Amino acid sequence: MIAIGVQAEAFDPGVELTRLEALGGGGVASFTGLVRGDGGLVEMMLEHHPGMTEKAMRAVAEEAARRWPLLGIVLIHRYGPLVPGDRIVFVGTASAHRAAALEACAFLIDWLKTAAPFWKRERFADGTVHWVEAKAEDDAAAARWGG
Amino acid sequence: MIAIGVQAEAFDPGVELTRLEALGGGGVASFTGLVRGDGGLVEMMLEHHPGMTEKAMRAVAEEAARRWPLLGIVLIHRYGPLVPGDRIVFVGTASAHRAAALEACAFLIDWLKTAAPFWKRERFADGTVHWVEAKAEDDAAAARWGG
Amino acid sequence: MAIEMLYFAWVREKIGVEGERVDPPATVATVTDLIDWLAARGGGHAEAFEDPARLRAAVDQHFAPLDTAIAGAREIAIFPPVTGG
Amino acid sequence: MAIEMLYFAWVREKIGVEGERVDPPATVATVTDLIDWLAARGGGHAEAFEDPARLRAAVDQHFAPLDTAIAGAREIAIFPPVTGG
Repeated sequence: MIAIGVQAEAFDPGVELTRLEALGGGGVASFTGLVRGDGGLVEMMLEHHPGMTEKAMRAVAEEAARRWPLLGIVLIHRYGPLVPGDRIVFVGTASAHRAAALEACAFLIDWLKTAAPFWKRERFADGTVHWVEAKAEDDAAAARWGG
Repeated sequence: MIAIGVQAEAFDPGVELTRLEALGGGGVASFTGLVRGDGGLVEMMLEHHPGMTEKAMRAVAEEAARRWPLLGIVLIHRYGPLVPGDRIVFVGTASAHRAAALEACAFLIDWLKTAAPFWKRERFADGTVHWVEAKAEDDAAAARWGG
Repeated sequence: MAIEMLYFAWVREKIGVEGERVDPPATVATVTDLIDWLAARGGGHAEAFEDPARLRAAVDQHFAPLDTAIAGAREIAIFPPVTGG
Repeated sequence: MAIEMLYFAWVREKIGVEGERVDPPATVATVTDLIDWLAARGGGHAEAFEDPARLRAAVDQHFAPLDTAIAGAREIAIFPPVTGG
């Protein structure tokens, strides 16, 4: 099972975990990324390439399914205006092997950061607005998985 | 925040994730282990050492907190009679760093398997009953994290 | 050969449009050529495309290095390095 | 020196009790000595402690190798390797 969500709407990690648990693998891992309020951030606007995003996310999921024995993958990424505390991204995996579930989860979030066409614009309490710069460490994190 | 649960009662991963998300770190990872129905398993009985279990789990959590920059750790382990599909164990971590959250989560589940005093007795549809044997691969998984 | 251009993030903001249809001459062979050709228009295009090292591209909805040939491409997106997740 | 013994999993099942109070002689210095001394009782103890390689111990609620000295211990648990998680 591969489920991809690219959506403005909020999502519920508990509901997604329950879907993955129902696959019977015995091991479910997840990562949830949320907006932090650091430095007086008041809004994070997520922009994406609508024609491409879901395909890019599916390709990342399919790569994970080739590398690990997974029963299920859920990838959800929101776009639009978000505020501190809002969930941005969810990665969930189900497997009969706990290491496979956890490693695939780490792989998926690392790859999503470099292989899915999203951009973040931050707005702060003092009126400053800027686009988040890509981090070399994100490229390095994705590169450690090879291929 | 370190929260340890040793309990007969069921737990809700969604609720635990929400507690971890509220810590403001921006990254929350989890692993949930469930009873599999392989081979006609009808019941898994979890026995533990009541005087020791919570202390052992807390020691594992404190070790993770020393190794990674974590804002929160939730460890829950059930005991008593469980059936296929029941959740056995939950590990959740919150951090400002996704790699820290995910690595600590992997460390915690690997260490729980070898450092928490639980034993599993399986009962199958054909009437067979046996105690689950410890796996050398679980010792190896814990050992890869070093002393 | 008409190409549908798409712009995202600060590239979009500097150019001032989300996209446009362009029809470059045959001498424009790669994404880099296309960027240079568009920058020559001046204004927002010149500003957005000032430093190609800060730009990335997708050709027909697949990430592609800037030296990718554009022959046959129908849609080309230009944007900063992605920052999702 | 009275010690509170606790047994878990198939060790408990073979011995037939969850725990017992024992008072070994001074010659019983380590957990291994204690296991041998209890096994000498025969019956369930002999059966449970037949193969010490399959046994693990906790002394006063901390895992301890079988060669750990038991002087001063108040509670010693004997059990198979743990299988939680």
